[in-house]
Amino acid sequence: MTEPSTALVPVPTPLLEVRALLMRFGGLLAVDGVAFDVRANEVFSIIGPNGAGKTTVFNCIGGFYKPSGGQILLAGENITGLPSHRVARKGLVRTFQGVRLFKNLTVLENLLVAQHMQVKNGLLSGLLITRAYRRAEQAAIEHAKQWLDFMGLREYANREAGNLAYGHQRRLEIARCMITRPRLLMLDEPAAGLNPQEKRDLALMIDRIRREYNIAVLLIEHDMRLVMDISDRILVMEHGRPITVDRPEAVQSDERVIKAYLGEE
Amino acid sequence: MLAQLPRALIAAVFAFVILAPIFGLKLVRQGMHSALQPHWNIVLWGCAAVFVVQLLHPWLARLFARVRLPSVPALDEEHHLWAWAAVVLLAVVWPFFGGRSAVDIATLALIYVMLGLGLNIVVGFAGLLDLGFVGFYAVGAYTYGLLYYWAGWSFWECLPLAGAMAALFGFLLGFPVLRLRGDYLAIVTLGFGEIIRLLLTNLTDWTGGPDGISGIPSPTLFGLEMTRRASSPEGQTFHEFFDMPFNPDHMVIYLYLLALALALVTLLVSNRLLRMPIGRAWEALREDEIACRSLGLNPTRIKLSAFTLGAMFAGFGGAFFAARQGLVNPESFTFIESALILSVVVLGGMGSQVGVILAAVALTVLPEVVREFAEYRMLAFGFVMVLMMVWRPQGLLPMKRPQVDL
Amino acid sequence: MKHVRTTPVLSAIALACGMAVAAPSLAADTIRIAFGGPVTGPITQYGDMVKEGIYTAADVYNAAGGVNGKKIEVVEVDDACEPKQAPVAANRVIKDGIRFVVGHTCTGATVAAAPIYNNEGVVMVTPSATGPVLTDGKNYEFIFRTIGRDDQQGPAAVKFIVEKVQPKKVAVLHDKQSYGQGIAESVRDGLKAANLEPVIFEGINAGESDYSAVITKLKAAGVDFVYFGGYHPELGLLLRQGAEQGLKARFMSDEGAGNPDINAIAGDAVEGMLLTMPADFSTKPENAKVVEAFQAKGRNAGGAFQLSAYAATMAILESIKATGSEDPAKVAQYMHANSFATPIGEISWTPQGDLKSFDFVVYTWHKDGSKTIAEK
Amino acid sequence: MTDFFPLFIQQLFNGLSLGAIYALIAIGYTMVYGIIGMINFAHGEIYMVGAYVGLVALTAIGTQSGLPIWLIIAAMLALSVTVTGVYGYTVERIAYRPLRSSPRLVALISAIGMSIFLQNWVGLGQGTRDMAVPSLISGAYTLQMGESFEITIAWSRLMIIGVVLVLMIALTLFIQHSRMGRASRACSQDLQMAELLGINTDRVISFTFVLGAVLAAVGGVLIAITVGKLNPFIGFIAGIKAFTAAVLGGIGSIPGAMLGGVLLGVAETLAAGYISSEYKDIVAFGLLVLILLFRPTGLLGKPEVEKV
Repeated sequence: MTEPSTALVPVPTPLLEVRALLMRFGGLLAVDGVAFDVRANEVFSIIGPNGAGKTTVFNCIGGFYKPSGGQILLAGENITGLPSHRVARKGLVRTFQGVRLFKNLTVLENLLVAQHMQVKNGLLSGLLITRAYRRAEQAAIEHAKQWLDFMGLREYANREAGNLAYGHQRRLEIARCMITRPRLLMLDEPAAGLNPQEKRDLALMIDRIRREYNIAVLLIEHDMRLVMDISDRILVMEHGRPITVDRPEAVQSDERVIKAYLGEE
Repeated sequence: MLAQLPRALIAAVFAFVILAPIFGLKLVRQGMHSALQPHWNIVLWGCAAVFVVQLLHPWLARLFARVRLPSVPALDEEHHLWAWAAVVLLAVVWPFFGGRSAVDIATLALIYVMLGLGLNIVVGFAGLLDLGFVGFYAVGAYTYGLLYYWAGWSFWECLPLAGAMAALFGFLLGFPVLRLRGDYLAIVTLGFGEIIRLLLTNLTDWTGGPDGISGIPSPTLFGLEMTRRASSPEGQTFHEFFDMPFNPDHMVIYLYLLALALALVTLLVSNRLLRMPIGRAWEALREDEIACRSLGLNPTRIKLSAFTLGAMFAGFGGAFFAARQGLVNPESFTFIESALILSVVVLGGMGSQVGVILAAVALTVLPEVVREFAEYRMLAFGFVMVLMMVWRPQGLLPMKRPQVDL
Repeated sequence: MKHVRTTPVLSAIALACGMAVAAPSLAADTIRIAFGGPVTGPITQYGDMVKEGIYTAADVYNAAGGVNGKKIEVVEVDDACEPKQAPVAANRVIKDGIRFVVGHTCTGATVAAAPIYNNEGVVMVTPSATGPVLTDGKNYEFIFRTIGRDDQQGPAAVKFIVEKVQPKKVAVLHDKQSYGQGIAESVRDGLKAANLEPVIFEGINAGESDYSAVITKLKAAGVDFVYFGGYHPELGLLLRQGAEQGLKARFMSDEGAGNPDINAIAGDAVEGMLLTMPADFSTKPENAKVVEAFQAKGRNAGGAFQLSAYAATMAILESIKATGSEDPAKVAQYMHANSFATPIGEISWTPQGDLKSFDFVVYTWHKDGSKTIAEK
Repeated sequence: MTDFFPLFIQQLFNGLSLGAIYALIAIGYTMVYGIIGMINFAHGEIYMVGAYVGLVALTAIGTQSGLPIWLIIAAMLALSVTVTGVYGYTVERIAYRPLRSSPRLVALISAIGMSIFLQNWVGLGQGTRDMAVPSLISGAYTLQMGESFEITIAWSRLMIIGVVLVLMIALTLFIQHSRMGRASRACSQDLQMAELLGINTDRVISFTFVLGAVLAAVGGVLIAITVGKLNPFIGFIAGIKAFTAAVLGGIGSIPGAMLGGVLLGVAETLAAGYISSEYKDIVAFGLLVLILLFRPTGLLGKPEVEKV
């Protein structure tokens, strides 16, 4: 296991800032006063027992829920309450707890749909199959091939996404996010349901993505080994409220975290 | 066998309760008062049939399960093109030999092919149930009618405009509506269809109200009118131009070929749409809207293109319908027309172009051929729609989706 | 390297359309007259009225040895009173080589079928379509009608209202359908000319069940006379709900409402209602023989369109007999040039095919279903 | 011209009696939608069947039979409720139960097919012409307000409002307190969960359809007696308007259906009274479109949060 680079990274302007996030469902206060930031090219994890509000924070950031209070800034730009497709276009994409692939489309087609914004989707050019249209289609397929090779899914390109092995489906979902050339990748429990070997590959893949495509990663994960292994910093949450934001080592030894969550390790 | 007996008995009683008041006791007018005319044989036959069917239910179910619908022969690429070429050639040559009224029925069938393919884009490709499709059909027809009535424009000048107006209506009506959930969307579009028809009826001084607009000229061939006498002194008729005796069949065949051309254009466009990025986006959206939104696709804008395209083809169909019939009035644009076009798409198989074409032809030609059963036509439509949804929701000829391969 | 793999199918657009419907054309030893109108659909009763007239005329002529030695044969062609089905029905008539049509029945379908017949040289005589839009500005040669036009029925009503009834406040309603609205508009214009401008002119939704709102509006306006253009179901409800709300106003309507069903719907409220109808020729002594022919087959001679359909068939057959040929052009020319003695009186046509004169008579309708010539 | 107030009262009363009928049918839509989230498009036709069976019963008894009026109406209601209840059960059993797990679109198309089928089924059996219903209750209670305008409250329309009020109260009590009422409320919260807890959901769903059909049948008989004209197509427009009422009140909530029905009846009648009856239907459809656009959950409906 290569030692993650822990050299002191100069404090760059934060890519994502979450200030006093509040989310209420009717009477239930799901998220209360969560605040943290994610710097460019950083791997930032959110951990906490079930029902701590982790996924709700994700959904607020991603624009699926309109937060009841607080602010979310992406590279300084306020994206609070922006609809999810506009947030995605600003380079902030996510995966889901249950893998949400287009099951009846082939693996290749899943990657083509993700490039809908880049491909020439004008009606006329498509109908007349202009040269520009063909070039854009071909470029999209080339780009997809790169990611299929990156994820080792090349041989399954023409197979329907629904028929892939679970591990491969996870990787396709991440590839589908990366193909949109994001700035921040949000992973919602990517390691769930993977065997130890697949978890190690996942850790390597996340690290490699971060370095080669210099994106930041925001992670929700229950697997402590993986979190401690690849995270630069960790936010711990309980009952919708933040307990601490710190480096993995500090979080492991923090009294409150142990009491609230880790219990006896 | 005996296990089924109680079930069969109950079913027979239910059948009696259902049949007796409606079929058993017929209300008839005798002078001032109405009386009941008993027709018990229908009721008894009905109950007996239900009893027998329920009794043999297990065998019938097994027998029925073994019925395999003839699967469609798969042809690869070149055969595919050859097949279409052969069909189109046949369709072009045929009217010169077919009887006049058969060609006329075929023209009506081709209108429904076009409308079916148009609605198929909305329902089949994008999964949006549009119950107000007849509203755009009416907009297309009235655009031609009104432009002729107020500005004297000919069919060829109005055709593109009819499509554009219908597409505009599709855009304006679609925009606020497309974020609604499936069944709400269906009911709102139904409301729009009815509102359009009611407005056409009430705005009498513009749209001619219930009389509508009549005397709409049929299309000309590069300015040559296909009528017995030219409508205006400087106009020229087709048969004078080619100095041959006036033969009314020319008009019928000309209309057929026009309808065929419009239907083919619709087919080619919708065929292309499936293979374009927009087609993939529709399919992805139908499968998982949330995943699409997380990848930056704007669902409303993507659905809107399907809605607007469908409306455009309805507009073209409407203009042609007005030209063929020479008359547009609100009577021909009721909800039942929407349900008819929907049953064409449903019967053929949502998303399957070939299925929709065959269903459109079947649903127009069959009632004409089997004239004596005309009164059972609508009853059969209703029954077929229920049967299809219960038995084969994917339709008679489900099309295998075109796949992009590496 | 992108090729698209689809599993197409050999579609059979042409084959399916190719199922040519080649009905055998009948031997030419009979004179065939087509009935165009609703055999199916929601308003078949109007189609039945026209058919009764045609079949009776055919029976009478066949009993007298047919015309020019040929028997008369009636062929029914269904259009379900839908404009969409009328062209298909018309083309079927032409394909079967039939050159004379009595029909079509509803205005919308008739307007859609007329140009096809005229273009094709088929004589069409409608006994029931009263919309002016059928013949205005069309200069057809082959299209006739043996019924008054909406704008002929309106003036008859106006004359009676202004001279005999002399109401203080009049309201004119219609059912927003081409027949009813046409007549209502001609009545409104007639009344306006006689400076008795209607206080209310409004359309109601046909097929609706609740008209209490418009009844209240009539009561509030203090209306004492209401003219309704449309068919009997709506008028029956207006009468019934009017009585229910104590609306003291006399009602008048067109012959479309002259249907015994109205008594069942409105009950006693129908007493004293006025109707403009073609003169009830069945009571005329010289029509006794014709009325017998109707009753022989259990048909009702006094209905709205029976006698006008009889007259239409008669005019065609008399013209064939007079010209000695079945050439539609000759027959049409003869019909334009002459007048015919028929059960609905002496009829002759204007160049565009409308009856030169068609007198409507005002009747009073009674709650026992009978009708008497109205005095006041 | 009469003064404004009595005219308004009369129009209000007209609207109330019309709205009461819409409410009766709307409850059928709301209950079915609440439990299986499906628009029972054929519900308007069930109402029409109820009206026809009522007329058949009335013709069988005959108006001159000397029986007291209320007994005749009771007999009509009894027969119509039974037959229409069977219709409701059978429609659900054939057209909807097999589609319970299929997409919403499929079930809706099946409902449209069933609606067209039922229209032509009755059309074939009883003919498509207008059938007249002799008026059983005549006479009205008159109230002199203002100098020339006399408000008339027809007994038949008063009967409608009375019967509908009684039914509404009975239904609300039934839903609150009976065992089946509790089961159907559980199902409308979460069908799967109810099944897990041992509720026979198929029986509850069938019961909901039958109850909806029964209420629609009462509406059908009442409209037949008051209005007096039937044809196989009256169900279509009445169905759409009742659905509008259900959505206006908040689909899924029974008090919502009652409120929505009355509001729609009054709105339509006032539009016809003060603008022109030509725009009566346009007001109804316009209202439907506006509600669905701006407040799909209706006045009393519970907002549906889309779970991601």
